[in-house]
Amino acid sequence: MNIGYYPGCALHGSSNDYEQSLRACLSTLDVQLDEMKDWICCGATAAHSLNHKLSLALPARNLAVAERDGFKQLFAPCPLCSMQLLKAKKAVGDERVRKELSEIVEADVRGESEVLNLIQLFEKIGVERIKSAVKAPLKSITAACYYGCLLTRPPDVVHFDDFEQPTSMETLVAALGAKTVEWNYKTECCGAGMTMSNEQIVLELAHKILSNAAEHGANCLVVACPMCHVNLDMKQAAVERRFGKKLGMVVYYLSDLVGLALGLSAEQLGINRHFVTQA
Amino acid sequence: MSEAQEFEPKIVAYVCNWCTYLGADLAGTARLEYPPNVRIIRLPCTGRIDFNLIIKALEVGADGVLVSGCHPGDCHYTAGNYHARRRWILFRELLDTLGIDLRRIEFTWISAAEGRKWQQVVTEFTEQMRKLGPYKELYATGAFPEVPAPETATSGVKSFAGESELREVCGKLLAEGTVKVVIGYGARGPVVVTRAEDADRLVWNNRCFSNLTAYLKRKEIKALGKAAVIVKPCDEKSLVELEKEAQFERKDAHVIGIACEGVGQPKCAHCTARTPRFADVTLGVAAGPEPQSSPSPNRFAALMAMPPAERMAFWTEEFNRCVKCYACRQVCPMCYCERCIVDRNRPIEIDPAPSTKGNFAWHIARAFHLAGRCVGCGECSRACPAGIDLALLNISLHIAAQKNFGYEAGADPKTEPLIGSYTLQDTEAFIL
Amino acid sequence: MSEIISQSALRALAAEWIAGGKSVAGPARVKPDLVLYRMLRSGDDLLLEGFQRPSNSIKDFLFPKAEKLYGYKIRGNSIELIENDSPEPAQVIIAARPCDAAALPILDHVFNWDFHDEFYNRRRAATTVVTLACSAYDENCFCTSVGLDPGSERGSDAILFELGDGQYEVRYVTEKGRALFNAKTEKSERTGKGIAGPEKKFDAQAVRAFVTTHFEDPFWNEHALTCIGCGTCAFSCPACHCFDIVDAGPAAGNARVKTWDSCQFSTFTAHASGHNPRPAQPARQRQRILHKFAIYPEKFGEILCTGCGNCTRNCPVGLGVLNVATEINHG
Amino acid sequence: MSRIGVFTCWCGENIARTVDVDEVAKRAAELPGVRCSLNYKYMCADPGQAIVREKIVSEKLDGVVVASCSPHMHLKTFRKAAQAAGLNPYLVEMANIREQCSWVHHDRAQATAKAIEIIRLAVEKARNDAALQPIRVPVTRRALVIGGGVAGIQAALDIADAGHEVVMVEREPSIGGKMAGLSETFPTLDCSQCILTPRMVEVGQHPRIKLYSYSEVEKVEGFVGNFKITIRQKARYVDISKCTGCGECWNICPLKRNLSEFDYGMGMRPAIYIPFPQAVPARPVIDKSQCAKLIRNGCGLCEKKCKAEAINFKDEDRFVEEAVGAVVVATGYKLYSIAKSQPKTTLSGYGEYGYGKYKDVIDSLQFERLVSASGPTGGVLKRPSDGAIPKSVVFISCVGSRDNAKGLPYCSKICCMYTAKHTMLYKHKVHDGQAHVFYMDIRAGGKGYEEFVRRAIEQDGAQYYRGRVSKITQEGGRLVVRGADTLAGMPVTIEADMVVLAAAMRPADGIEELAQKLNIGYDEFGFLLESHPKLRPVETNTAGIFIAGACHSPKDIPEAVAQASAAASKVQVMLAADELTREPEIAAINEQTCAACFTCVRTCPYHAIERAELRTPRGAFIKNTARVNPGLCMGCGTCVSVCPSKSADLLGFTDQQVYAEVESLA
Repeated sequence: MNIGYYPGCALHGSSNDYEQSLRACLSTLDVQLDEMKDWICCGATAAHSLNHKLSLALPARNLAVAERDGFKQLFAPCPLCSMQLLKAKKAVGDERVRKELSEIVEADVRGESEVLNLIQLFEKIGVERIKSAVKAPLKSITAACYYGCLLTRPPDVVHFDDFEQPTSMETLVAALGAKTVEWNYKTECCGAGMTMSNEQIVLELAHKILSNAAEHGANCLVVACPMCHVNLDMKQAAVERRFGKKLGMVVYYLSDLVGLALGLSAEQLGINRHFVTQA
Repeated sequence: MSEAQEFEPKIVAYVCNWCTYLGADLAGTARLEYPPNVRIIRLPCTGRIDFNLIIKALEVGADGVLVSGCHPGDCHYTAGNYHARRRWILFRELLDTLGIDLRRIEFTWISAAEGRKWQQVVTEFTEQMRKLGPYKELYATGAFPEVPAPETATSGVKSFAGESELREVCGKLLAEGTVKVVIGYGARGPVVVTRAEDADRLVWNNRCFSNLTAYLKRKEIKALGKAAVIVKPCDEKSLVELEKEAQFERKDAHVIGIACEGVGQPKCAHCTARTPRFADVTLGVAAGPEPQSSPSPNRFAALMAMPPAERMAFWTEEFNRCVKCYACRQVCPMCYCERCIVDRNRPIEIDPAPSTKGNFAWHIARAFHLAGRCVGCGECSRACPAGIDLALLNISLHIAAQKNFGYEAGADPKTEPLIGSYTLQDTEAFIL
Repeated sequence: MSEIISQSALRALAAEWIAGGKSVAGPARVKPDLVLYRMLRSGDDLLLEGFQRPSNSIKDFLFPKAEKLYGYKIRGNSIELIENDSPEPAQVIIAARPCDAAALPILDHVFNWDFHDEFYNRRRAATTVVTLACSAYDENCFCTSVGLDPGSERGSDAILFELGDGQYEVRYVTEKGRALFNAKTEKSERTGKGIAGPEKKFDAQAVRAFVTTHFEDPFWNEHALTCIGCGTCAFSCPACHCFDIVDAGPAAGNARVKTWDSCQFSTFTAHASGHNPRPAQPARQRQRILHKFAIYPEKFGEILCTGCGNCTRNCPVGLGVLNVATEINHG
Repeated sequence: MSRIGVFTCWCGENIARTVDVDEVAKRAAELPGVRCSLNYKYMCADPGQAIVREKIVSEKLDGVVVASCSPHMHLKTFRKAAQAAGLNPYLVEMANIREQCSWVHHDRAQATAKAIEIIRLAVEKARNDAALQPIRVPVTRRALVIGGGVAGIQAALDIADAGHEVVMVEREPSIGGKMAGLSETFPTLDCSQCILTPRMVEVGQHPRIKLYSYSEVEKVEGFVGNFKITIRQKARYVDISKCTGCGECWNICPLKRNLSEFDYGMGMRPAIYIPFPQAVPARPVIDKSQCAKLIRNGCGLCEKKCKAEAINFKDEDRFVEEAVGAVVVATGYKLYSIAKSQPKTTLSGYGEYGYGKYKDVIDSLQFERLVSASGPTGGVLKRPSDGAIPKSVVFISCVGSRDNAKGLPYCSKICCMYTAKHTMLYKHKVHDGQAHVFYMDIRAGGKGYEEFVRRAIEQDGAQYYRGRVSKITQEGGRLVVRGADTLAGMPVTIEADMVVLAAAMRPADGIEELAQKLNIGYDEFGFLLESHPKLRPVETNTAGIFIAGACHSPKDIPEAVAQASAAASKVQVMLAADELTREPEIAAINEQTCAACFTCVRTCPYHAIERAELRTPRGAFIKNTARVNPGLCMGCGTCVSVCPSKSADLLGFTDQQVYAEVESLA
């Protein structure tokens, strides 16, 4: 099956490893990503701190373009993008707002296409189908599934899993033959954009997340968000220097684990491009 | 003084004892003056306010009628006002169909704390009645507005498929003794067959008009033992409502449903049930596909397009022809009361004489008693020797039940009957 | 020599009567398939063409469905009676059917055999009946089975015979009839003649013999069970004359009103105790036939039925005298 | 009714100022049926009433109309006066010519004319009045108390002490309810079981209290004064008449590792057990889901050991019927569960606090057990995970209460008080321990309550933070509680050994089903509906059924006991006479003409009309009919207006009367 694909700024840029992993893993599940043409930035968390209407108009235009090009479903691998698209979709439910946004983006926005995050995409492919396609069960993996702050929030916009204690990633990872742990920081913030403006906060938050996972017996982390991957993988060395302790926690994308279980190699999935590649 | 100044409207107010009556008392203790035209009649609850009281008020010359009680949720008896509200919604639609001036009948919720609201409602209502003047249009005659008459497609006798099969089935039923009597159609009209060899008196053709379920209520027929009754798909719906009202139990009768090719009555033009759904035995072959929706006949639309005064003139003319032969009551399966409301004499709620008022009150009572119960078999209109278009009244309430409560008589055996139940969301746009 | 009148002249004459203050009643097409006798609004309102027997009878205008006997007012603890002595306007019934007119002598007998009903007599005196002989009949007509025919003059003051080309011969039966037309007719040689009428459907004497000897016969349960007990047959019958007296209550001006009653109603014979000598329809149907073909003839020497067929024509369930009587003969 | 007396009142000058009372009296005399008509300055005063009584006798009146104020004011007064003079009280009507005439119409002519018309209506109504006798309903002078908590106990004792038999039904093996599990109670800190157990014993030994423990109400039939209650005695597998409560069985029972419900899972109990030492009745129960004999026919040691041969493994649920005249519902409360899914509701638990995943995050009742002397830890506060003595405990208020997101917007009223108590108990047991409390507002409105909370803070050093807790996580074996201190304006993180959640109070499980059996109302949270919050707080809309304690709304022990005594006094009023008299203005159905369509049965808000059969004196069936139960009918009259055959009528407001009124306007 093929599915509309909204990469967002990260997937072509700093988190291209995530895109490589996605393309490799999904193609083995014969899912083709048709990238939207003429997509623009989704506004992420920065937009609504500047101007609320801007934070709606940007994703609204993406929705209008997707509708124009006939994309019934839009896969947005980055939770910031999927949240923004869902926020716009909800906003156009109010006729007055819909008219206003349509004028701004000079296109009729109806907000009918379905927006999917990575876990939802795997669920649409079918957890059972993936499970049966597993060639190399991940016996050595004991993963701490990390959702980050935006995959499940705000609950009345994203309507995905339980926003306090989500379990959908655990179900999928377990289906790959790996073990998962019960830990506390599944939905705590990793510092997101602060990685540029105030690195100290990111180091502190990342430290809490990584050590809590280790403390509960995990030997790696699984994420479904490019931003979290940056703060937990790229900054892990700085965290180790700052807090003077060895972590060596490999941070996989969820598509990495699925790919590995389907028999792909680390190189094909781009795992070798991560900063922390083994314990 | 011009005629309008001298005219002092007479207003009757039926109020509930626990809320609106106390609200009126409160207006008194607060010395809130209002015009003296209203005459208050105290009843324990709005649930007790019978629709015929509103008609009786108009009959005795009231120019305006006020009906008021506790807000939904406040009822001293928990649900009296909910029941009243549902009936007011339906009754108002019937009054509108009759051309009664709805501006002269006001429904309101006034609590024991709303003395000011009582003063305001009475003052404004009196003012409005003064502006409207005396209710001259009530039972006015002289104008003869036209409403297209119902068309019946009477043609020669044409037998339908399943006639011979019907005789065979009934003969066997009687011979085996599964049933003691078969209520069916004969050459000249309904027949009651008790012997197997008489089964060939039964016919099935385009003249089988009667709704035979009306015979199930008769003591002398019940006395004959278990009956088989032959029903057209439209008549069959009556059994659904009769079962809901504990008049008929499925096990007491053997229902023989026959697919119908139309008997030329006005209802057949927009028939929605060609094949029976609840029968024990189904015979015959329906002609043509089961039509989907049942568009209300254009003559109802024509009637409602007329201004109220003209509708009133039309109905006064129609009802003036009524001779109170009660054929409309006797053919109706839903009219099974041993003693009818018109036979009651302490009090005489409905004038028994076929006078204008007596006829109006009778037909309002008959139509409203069928709200949510009439399945539209059309027998009342056909049986009426004075040719009154009674079906129009039933159609009005049929549409009202559907529009307001999504209820269709005879459609679903499991749903609660329309009258006697209520929901908290019953719409009440017109209640102040 | 005979006297004839054209249809247009007849309508003009009716209009003249209406203008003259007389209340003129006649057959009118109320709805596409409904003809009733009613107070005519104009000459054109009068239906003359074709044959469709009105489903009511001219009894409406002599023995009305609701007649205020008197009113009363309550003064303190006493009651004041208000007589109903409003004068009866002169009344003309035009183009009545012979089977309607033939019933008037029956009503005359009933309302005058021991108690003289002054209301009825006043109205009867003020009424002139002009009958239109039938030029056709339908499957429910059976006047010939009760000793009448489409041209019968019985009970009418004048009778019109259709001559076919929109002309009618007028024959006067009483002086009142003659005075009514006061030379509005033309002399002519042409005379109309009533048609033969339907062949006899049943033998009235045999029916009388049956009902007087088969009181408990299962026939009644067999054939009259489907009667639904409404008043259509009695109220559309020109001869039926049973009535009830009811109080109409304050809303209708405290009037005591005489209204039609039907032997088919359960309230007709219901006793205060709750007992009802005729509890179900078979007994009531039997009573109707018995009264018409045995009891009334025994008392007044004539059958209480003029064969108009209205009872069968209007009966929602296909009973009525015609069907029951033929069933008795062939049963 | 042709001898009616019309008595027009001046009401000082409230009426006389705008209504010409002489003209009114004169015109009233001319009305049909009126025998005498006069006016007087103060009809409701004694002289006025004396005139009415005198006229009734002298004029042999058979109907009275008093034209004065609203019937809501003095109808009862004039009906009593008429009764004193030998006239049936229900032949008295009132014409409201004050509130609805003289006070609202100031034009003298108009007011006078209207007054006359109002009187005409009242006279028409009076002319058609019928003499009615109050309905006498026999009363079974016994009461049922559902629930054996402190409220049920108080109500039962009050009623029994008043001389009436009481049937008490308690769902658990022993009475005592939630209070039996508490340690000390605020604000006096007296030991809960010390003040409760004597009352429990009193119930156990009271000659007029029949206790059905480990039983539930299965079915409720009948009506006020004549309830028939079917009670399900759940299979106990122990014959309590033989058992002496010696304890041999529960000591010998090998299966000791079952979570004790009484201790809310904080302690263990054997398969055959009594919930707590002071249980009343002190008779054990076998839990059939845990007993080896009942599951796979093994063991059976208790049966061998029992000298009284009281063990009976073939025991089954038994049904018993009890006739009672009144019912007091005192089924108490349960705590809001912080687990992920709440039983049978849409409420969602607290994911932020781990959905009950962390062993040391417990609710307030579990804490009560841990600090209770008769508790599983003998009063020594040991935390559930490793039994260590917690040096730092965080108490979180309003868990579930006052929280729309969690579905319970109401305040549970007692948590602030018992949380303060908990900090005191903790201080007394762990002197070097530190209690932290997160609260939104402190609600301490009772007698001595505010002082109690001040003491907890000032003397026992409890650390109060005004703010909510956002998340609890487990890090390094300790619970990290992240909250806010809004007064200091900064976030607070506390590392605690144990967290106690003051969970919201909800009605006990199964309250909806019980309410439906009793045909009483309950609100969206399941709390039972009182008839009127201020005027009738312990009655329900169904005559003869009363409510007390937390099943009505969250409340503390003093209020529950007070409400229980109130309910008991209402019951005593009802049971004072062997007959209950009720207003006779109720519905009546003419069973000859009733068409048995039963629309009225569906319509009656009080289920007061039932399907019945009309039979001859010798019992032969005549016809079906609807029949009014005079005990239940409240006289709303809704059945009268839905009855197609006009067979239903409402005494006091019959069709005859109402139509006479409206027709008098003709």
